[in-house]
Amino acid sequence: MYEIIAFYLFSALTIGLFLITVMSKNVLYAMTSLAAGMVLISGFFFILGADFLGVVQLIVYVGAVMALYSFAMMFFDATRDIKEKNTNSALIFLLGGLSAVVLVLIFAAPIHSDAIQALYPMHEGVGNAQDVGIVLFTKYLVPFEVAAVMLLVAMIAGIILAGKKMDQSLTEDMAADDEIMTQKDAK
Amino acid sequence: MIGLTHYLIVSALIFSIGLMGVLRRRNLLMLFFATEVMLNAVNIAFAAISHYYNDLTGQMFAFFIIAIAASEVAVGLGILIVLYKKYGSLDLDDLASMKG
Amino acid sequence: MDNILSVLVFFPAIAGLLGFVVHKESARAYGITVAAIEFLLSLWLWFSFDTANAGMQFMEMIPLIPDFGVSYYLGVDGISLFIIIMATLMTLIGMMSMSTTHNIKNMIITLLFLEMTMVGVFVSLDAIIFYLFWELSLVPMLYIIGAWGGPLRVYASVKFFLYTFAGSLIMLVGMLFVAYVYHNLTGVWSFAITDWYALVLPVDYQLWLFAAFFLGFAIKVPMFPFHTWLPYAHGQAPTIGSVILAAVLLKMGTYGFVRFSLPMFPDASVIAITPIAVISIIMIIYTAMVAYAQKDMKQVIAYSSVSHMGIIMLGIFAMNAEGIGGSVFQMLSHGIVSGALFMLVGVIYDRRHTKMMDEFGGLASVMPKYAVIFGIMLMAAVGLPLTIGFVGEFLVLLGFYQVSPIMTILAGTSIIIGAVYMLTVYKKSFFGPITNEANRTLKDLDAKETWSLVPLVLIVVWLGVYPKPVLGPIDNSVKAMLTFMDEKAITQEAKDMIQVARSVTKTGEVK
Amino acid sequence: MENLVYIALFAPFVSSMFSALFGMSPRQTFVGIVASSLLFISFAASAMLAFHVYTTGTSVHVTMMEWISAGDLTIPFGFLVDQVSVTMMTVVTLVSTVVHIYSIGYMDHDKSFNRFFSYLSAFVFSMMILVMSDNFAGLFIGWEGVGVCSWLLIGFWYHKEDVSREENPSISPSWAANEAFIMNRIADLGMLVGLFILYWNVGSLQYDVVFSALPNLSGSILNAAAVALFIGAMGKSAQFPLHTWLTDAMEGPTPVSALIHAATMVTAGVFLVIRANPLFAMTPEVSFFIAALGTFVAFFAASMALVNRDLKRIIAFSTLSQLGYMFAAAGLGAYWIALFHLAAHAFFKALLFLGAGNVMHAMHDELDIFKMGGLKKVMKWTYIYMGLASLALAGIPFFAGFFSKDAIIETAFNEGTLVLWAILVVTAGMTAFYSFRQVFLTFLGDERYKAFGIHPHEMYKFVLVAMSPLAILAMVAGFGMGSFEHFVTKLLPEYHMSEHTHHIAWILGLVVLVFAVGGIWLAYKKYAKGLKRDEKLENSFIYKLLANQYYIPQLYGEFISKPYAMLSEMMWKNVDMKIVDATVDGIAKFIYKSGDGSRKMQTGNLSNYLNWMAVGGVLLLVVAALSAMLG
Amino acid sequence: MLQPINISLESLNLITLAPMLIAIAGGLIILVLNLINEKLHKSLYVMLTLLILFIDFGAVLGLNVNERGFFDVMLIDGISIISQLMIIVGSMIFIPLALTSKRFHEYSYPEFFALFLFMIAGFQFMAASDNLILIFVGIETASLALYTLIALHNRSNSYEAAVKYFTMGALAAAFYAMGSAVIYGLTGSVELYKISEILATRLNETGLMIAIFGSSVLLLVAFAFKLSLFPFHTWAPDVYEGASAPLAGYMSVVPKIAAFVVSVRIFGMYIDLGVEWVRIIILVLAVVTMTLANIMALVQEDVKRMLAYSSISHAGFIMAALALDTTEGTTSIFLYYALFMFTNLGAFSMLWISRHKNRRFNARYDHPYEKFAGFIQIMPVGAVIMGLFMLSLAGVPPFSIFWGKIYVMQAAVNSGYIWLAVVMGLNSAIAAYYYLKLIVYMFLKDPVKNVDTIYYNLSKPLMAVIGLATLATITAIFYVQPLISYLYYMISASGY
Repeated sequence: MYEIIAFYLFSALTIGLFLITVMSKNVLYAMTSLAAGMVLISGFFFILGADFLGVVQLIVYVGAVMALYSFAMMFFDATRDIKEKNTNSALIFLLGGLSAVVLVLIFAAPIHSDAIQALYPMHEGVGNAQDVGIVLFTKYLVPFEVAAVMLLVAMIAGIILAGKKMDQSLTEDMAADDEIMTQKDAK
Repeated sequence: MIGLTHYLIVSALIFSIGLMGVLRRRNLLMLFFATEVMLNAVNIAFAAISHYYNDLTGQMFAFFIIAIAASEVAVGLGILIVLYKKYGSLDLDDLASMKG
Repeated sequence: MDNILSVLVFFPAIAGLLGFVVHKESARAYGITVAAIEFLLSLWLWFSFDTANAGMQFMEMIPLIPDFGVSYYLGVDGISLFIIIMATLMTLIGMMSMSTTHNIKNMIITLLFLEMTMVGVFVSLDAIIFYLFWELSLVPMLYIIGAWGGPLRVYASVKFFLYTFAGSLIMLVGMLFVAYVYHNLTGVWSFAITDWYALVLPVDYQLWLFAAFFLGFAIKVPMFPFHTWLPYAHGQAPTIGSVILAAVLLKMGTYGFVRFSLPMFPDASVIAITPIAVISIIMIIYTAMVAYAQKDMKQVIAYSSVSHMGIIMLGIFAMNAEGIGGSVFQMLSHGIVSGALFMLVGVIYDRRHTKMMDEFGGLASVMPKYAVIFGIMLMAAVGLPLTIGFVGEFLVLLGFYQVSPIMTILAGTSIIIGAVYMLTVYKKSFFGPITNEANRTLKDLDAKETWSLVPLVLIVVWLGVYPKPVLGPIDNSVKAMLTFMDEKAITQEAKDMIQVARSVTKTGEVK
Repeated sequence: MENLVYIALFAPFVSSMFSALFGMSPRQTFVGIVASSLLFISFAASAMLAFHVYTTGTSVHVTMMEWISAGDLTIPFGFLVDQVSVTMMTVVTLVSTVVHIYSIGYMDHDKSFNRFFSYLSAFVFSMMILVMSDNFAGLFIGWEGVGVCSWLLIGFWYHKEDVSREENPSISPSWAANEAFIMNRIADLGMLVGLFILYWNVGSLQYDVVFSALPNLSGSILNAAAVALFIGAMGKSAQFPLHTWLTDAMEGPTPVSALIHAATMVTAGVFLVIRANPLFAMTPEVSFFIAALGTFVAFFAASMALVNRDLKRIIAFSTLSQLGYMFAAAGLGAYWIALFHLAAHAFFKALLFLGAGNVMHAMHDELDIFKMGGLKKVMKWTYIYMGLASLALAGIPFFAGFFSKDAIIETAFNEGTLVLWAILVVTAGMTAFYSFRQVFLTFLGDERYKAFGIHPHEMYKFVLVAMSPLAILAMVAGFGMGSFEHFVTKLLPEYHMSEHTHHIAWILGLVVLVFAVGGIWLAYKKYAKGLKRDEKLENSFIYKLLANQYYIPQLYGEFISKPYAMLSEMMWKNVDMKIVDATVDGIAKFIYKSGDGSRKMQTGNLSNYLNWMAVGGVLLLVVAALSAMLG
Repeated sequence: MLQPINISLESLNLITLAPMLIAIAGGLIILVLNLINEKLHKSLYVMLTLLILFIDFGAVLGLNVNERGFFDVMLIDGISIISQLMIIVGSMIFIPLALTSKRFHEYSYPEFFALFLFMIAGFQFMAASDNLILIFVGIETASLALYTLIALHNRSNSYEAAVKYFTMGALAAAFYAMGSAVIYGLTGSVELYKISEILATRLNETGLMIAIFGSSVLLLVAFAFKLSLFPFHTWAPDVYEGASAPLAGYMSVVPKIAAFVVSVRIFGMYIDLGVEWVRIIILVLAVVTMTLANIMALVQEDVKRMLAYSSISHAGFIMAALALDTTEGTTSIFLYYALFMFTNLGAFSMLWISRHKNRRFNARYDHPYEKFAGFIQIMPVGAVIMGLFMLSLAGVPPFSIFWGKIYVMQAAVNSGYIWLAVVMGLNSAIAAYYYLKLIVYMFLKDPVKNVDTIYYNLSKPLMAVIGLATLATITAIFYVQPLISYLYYMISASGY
């Protein structure tokens, strides 16, 4: 019973909050509602017994990602209302609506089958974190490590893109060329 | 009793909301928000399916999606920063020097 | 020398590569020497050719992509032998007569590469290698037209390239399908034409494939209504380009029909007789009329080429040795005659920098030698007996008469309307008083021009009087092909047609 | 004998080549002399062959080499000297020799003297091939060869300008040359078709094979072949409706007119009918048509000659008319009579033309007989020659024309075709009238030329001497009729008048004679005393109709040449450029334009791109859903 | 309680990971080197990268066919080996292009090379797995690195390009995730071999088709984006234009190879299962893509942009081969890319050597056609080589791409799709126009201005690369046979 209430509550709230995220003209509202929505999504995860996922969701999304966005927002000075000219909102709503309808139709299909055996079943009496840990560090160790590389890539990318060295572009700098040319001539 | 379908439908709706946001947004930062919404929608679906199959793979997927979303934010914001330094704006409509 | 064909194909190409080193002052002499050697090689091919053997000779086969059935497979028979010789001859003569001075080295190198592709097309017995040379021949031609042509040269060259290219791609699909069918039947991939000949295809397959090959060849020929690239190409091309284009490149299309369409799709070919004959007749009459309306001397000859190619097409689909043999002979004849005519137009263009007939008049008075040679070529073009032009045209019409008398009569109007436009050109340019003062001081043919044109005149007369050395091998190979087609045809109609077309009712003997 | 055949055939060729060597150099008299001698050698060889054939009664058949051989077709260069061809050979070489010699004088002042001989000899060579060939293809070589030579010779003075038809009915030599060539080509197509029919039904083009196979062929094939071959003959012999070129061909130098357009080439059509007599004998309907057409042309051409003022054109019309006679004879089955008339006509017509040439030479190329008159004083010999020839032409007894023409008219009576007979008789009268109208206007009466400041003079002596053989033959050839009949009927079918005709032959002859003499008398009355122009007559419709050749050239111009030119122009500018080419370019443009159109989707705006992506994705999803739900 | 897990090291088959590990290690080495000494010249990094790629190449060559490793996450089958080899070869051609005679911004970062190697590792993971999770992570690793590499060119166009690519990539990632979710819902698995087994049993369940179609469409959107199929191609021209020329050439080949491998695995699975619908949709997309990109390429004023559209068109061409789902079809994909790689990279390199820092000919474009007017007079050899590349791209025999083209067309014919072969033929004909346009400019027109600076950027390494590409383009006829037999063997061995 509590699951039903929680589900509907969370559903309504997330949908509402994400709608705000998408429709609001104010970046701050949008971001706040996004953060709130993500918190509520972690609620879904808890309902579904994916405790570890819920925690990760909270830490990564609500913590790290939101913090990043906040810094970015400050950098971009985006606290004022954003002016967006939407030329054809009819198309957008039509597309959104159609995609919703079709996706709902897809998911309304009898996707679930009892015949399917879980490959990596959850174990009774074992905590979710423990279960996840075992699968993550056996079966999914490689993706996990690749994800590490991916994060490294993201880090390097973030650092060099935001770095000072990007301010002066060699690509467009004719002087840099002249310099090299003179060096060559000197030789 | 809440069935799998319910979760999936919620996921579908949120996904569509995200899609609408992607289509609607002209501010790149806000546009990124919308992509986050879409990925979160997928996460709900994975967690739900995982739950109903009693299988951990879905949670793994969701876990990696979170990681990917985070890295995307990092790179995306990095690009936005250089872009903002150059253009002084995050409006997509200012960003059409290449076309045709 | 068993690999003489390879030598023939690659000698000009290698010479072309080495030509980059030759100083530009000497490029012309280099080109002529190479072309002369190539021509002698082709003559050697003729002398070592066994005229009694109707099949393929000097065959060479090196598997290139065995998994895909592509091999370097060359051979020559009576049908291709003389076209090769003509190609080398016209390249030589064209180079000799060439008056281009701008960027001469590039021109020579381009011509040598072009020569490789031309010879390659006619000696290939592998469809892919054939296609390779076929497409490759477009590139040097594109450059020749585009770099040395008239004001619309870029348009003309691109049109030429794209049009032909588009058609041949459809043909390529056809080839791939034949290979597929061959693979299905034998389990082996092969693009060798000789292998393909053995394929007996159902009639509907034949029809579709015939259509695919038709597109490729018809655009090249060029058949109505695919001919409009030709006047532009000729109109804009430099003299040498027109000469080679008319003499050799157009022959690739008709040669393709003889080499591919007829023996591979005998039933479809028989079904196609009427439509193709109708198109050919339209080509003959319609383009002759268009030629008559032209103001530009070169355009007249360009359109007349189309008209003559109509005769050749008609002969190919006569389905008898007279018609096909005549057609092949007419290819040679048209090659030499139209090549010479283009050279002649080039001569006057070099002097006056115009090709418009209004500008001329009375040239016969100031340039008698030129007028004589032009006259001889003109008479050959209109098919005067004892010139090369008559033999082919006569045999074609004779051959096709057995297929359809009415259509032959319609096609035969070519001898009338051909004379109409040709004589009109001659009258407008050569006869009458000298109306334009600029023409009064024109020089007659110089030594270079004379030496390049006189051999052609001699050939025109020689093969008109005594075509046997050429016609004999052609006839042999064509007869062999017809016998083969007859055996291969699956529908009774086709068999009957091939039989009927060949049979002379010897009423004199038995009845 | 073989050597004689080759000498007869190739002497003119050698002559042509020899002259061609000097073709571009200035006038060299020796070129003319060498050419004439070679022609004479050819004549001598022909005469010896004729003697041989006459004495032995056998024909000489040589095969030089194979020409075309493809499929089942084999065409050799074979030459056959039999009674018919040897007659032609002799006539041709004889007239040619005379004309060659004549030309040395006539072309005296022409800068293209050498070239002229080259062409002329080449013509003789072609003509020899035509008559000597032993197969239809060889005949066709000569057939086309004479066509080309005729083209070259008509257009010999190519440098003349085109003028309006009112000023000169032939427009210009080059125009006339082209007209001749093209008209002949039209007929040649017919001839080719004839060859094709014979080949595909017989398997050979050799005369002997073809003729021996004819009885096995069906009537329709025979008719078709006969019609097709006759179409060929119509072109070369300028029969209606392909006749206009002949009068225009008078633009050529006069020796050419004499040789080609009177004596030899134009009779090739008659020769063909005679040569192919087994075929025509088996197709009576076609033969009758030939006879009827011949009769019609005889009358038709004579009618135009009545009013013409141009010296050469009058003779040309008379040639047309006489060709009509020949066809009438051949069509009625009297092949040997046709051949005889052909030979006789060759002599007197050549003479007539050469005489006309003398006049032209004297009159500085003036051709209008209204501007002449009284030339008898200065040009006695020419007057005599032309008078003789005209008498022969008019069929005055004991001249050559009398025998041959009378025989033809008799034949028409004998065959019971009285209408033809009547027309031919009337035509004979007209012939006499116009011939003498011309002679009288030229040589008698007041000296109108003086008004134009012309000082005529007689032709060179050697020329006049050279013409004498023709004059003699024009007078006496008729007496050889009996032996000629005997000679050629070894090959050609004999033709005998019926008893009845034979019986009243003298009456028939008298009727013709009355008409002929009547014609001459009328001409004398009207013109011998000088020119009295009759304005009323000249303005009458009939006169104008005749003077304008029934408006047929104009008709051809308006209804064939002009529409063809217009249609060609339209085909080029409207069909080829605006439809065919425009379609191709249109496709290219369409593709290019659609590229321009579709590049608009590439707005550069990320939002649009995302829209495209979403549209694509959602559309695919919808399609997926629909196709899954619908089946 | 959970049991402790015992896993033998042998069963992990760690060797399957070796190639990627080499690339990643290489990236790390470069980062460390940079830490130790900041002033190292880029040539060092270029050569180091090249060496690492060599080792990587050797490691891939040493793999056995049809092995799985690391809990079946890694899949080393024929196509994974050949695609990895091609990815590495493509990268090896690309990396010396950094050694231009002029300095460009991205190469001043040692991180550029590290990111490059990480990206290659990402591609290799994509190619060497049939686990949707690993594929996803691989895609993202590679993509994120690629976005950065584009942006590092450091001018406004490259930022714009990066943003466009990134944003659309994020959307595509969402679609991919959603598609995977649906598949996971259908089968309870994210491993393709498992998915295929379970789907086969569920195909006939009522009402399920919509989900199967839906999953395929969602995944298709993601890969259509990667492969730049209509209407998901819109990023490609802009990104190619914004990126530096070598990177654009690289992007038109290597990431697509990786994406094709995954597509072959995923969509091949659908088609093998008998879901004809997927085949039809792919064919339609492929045909529309090649046609539309072709006609848009016709009207371009810039050579680079033209080449971008042409690359899209070529991708459409290959996508059609994918839809055939025959061994020949799959072979033709790799054959085509193997041949296309050299020619296309060669063509982009030719643009690279003529790249000016400022736009001398046109305010908007770096490489407008006018720039190449009269190229033959300025740089004859260069013009001839560029001409060869264009002819090859147009499919003129005997140059390399012709063999790819006929193989693709033959595959289409063999599967009974003759209409497809005809469409391909017609498209090649249309395409010839814009390639010819460049040839026309180079050979048939006179130079516009400033002739001396056209090969501004040329250096020996670039010459070597171009020479190699030229050689590969011309001599294709001789190596096509071994290539085909190798590819065919590998592909049929892995069951595609």
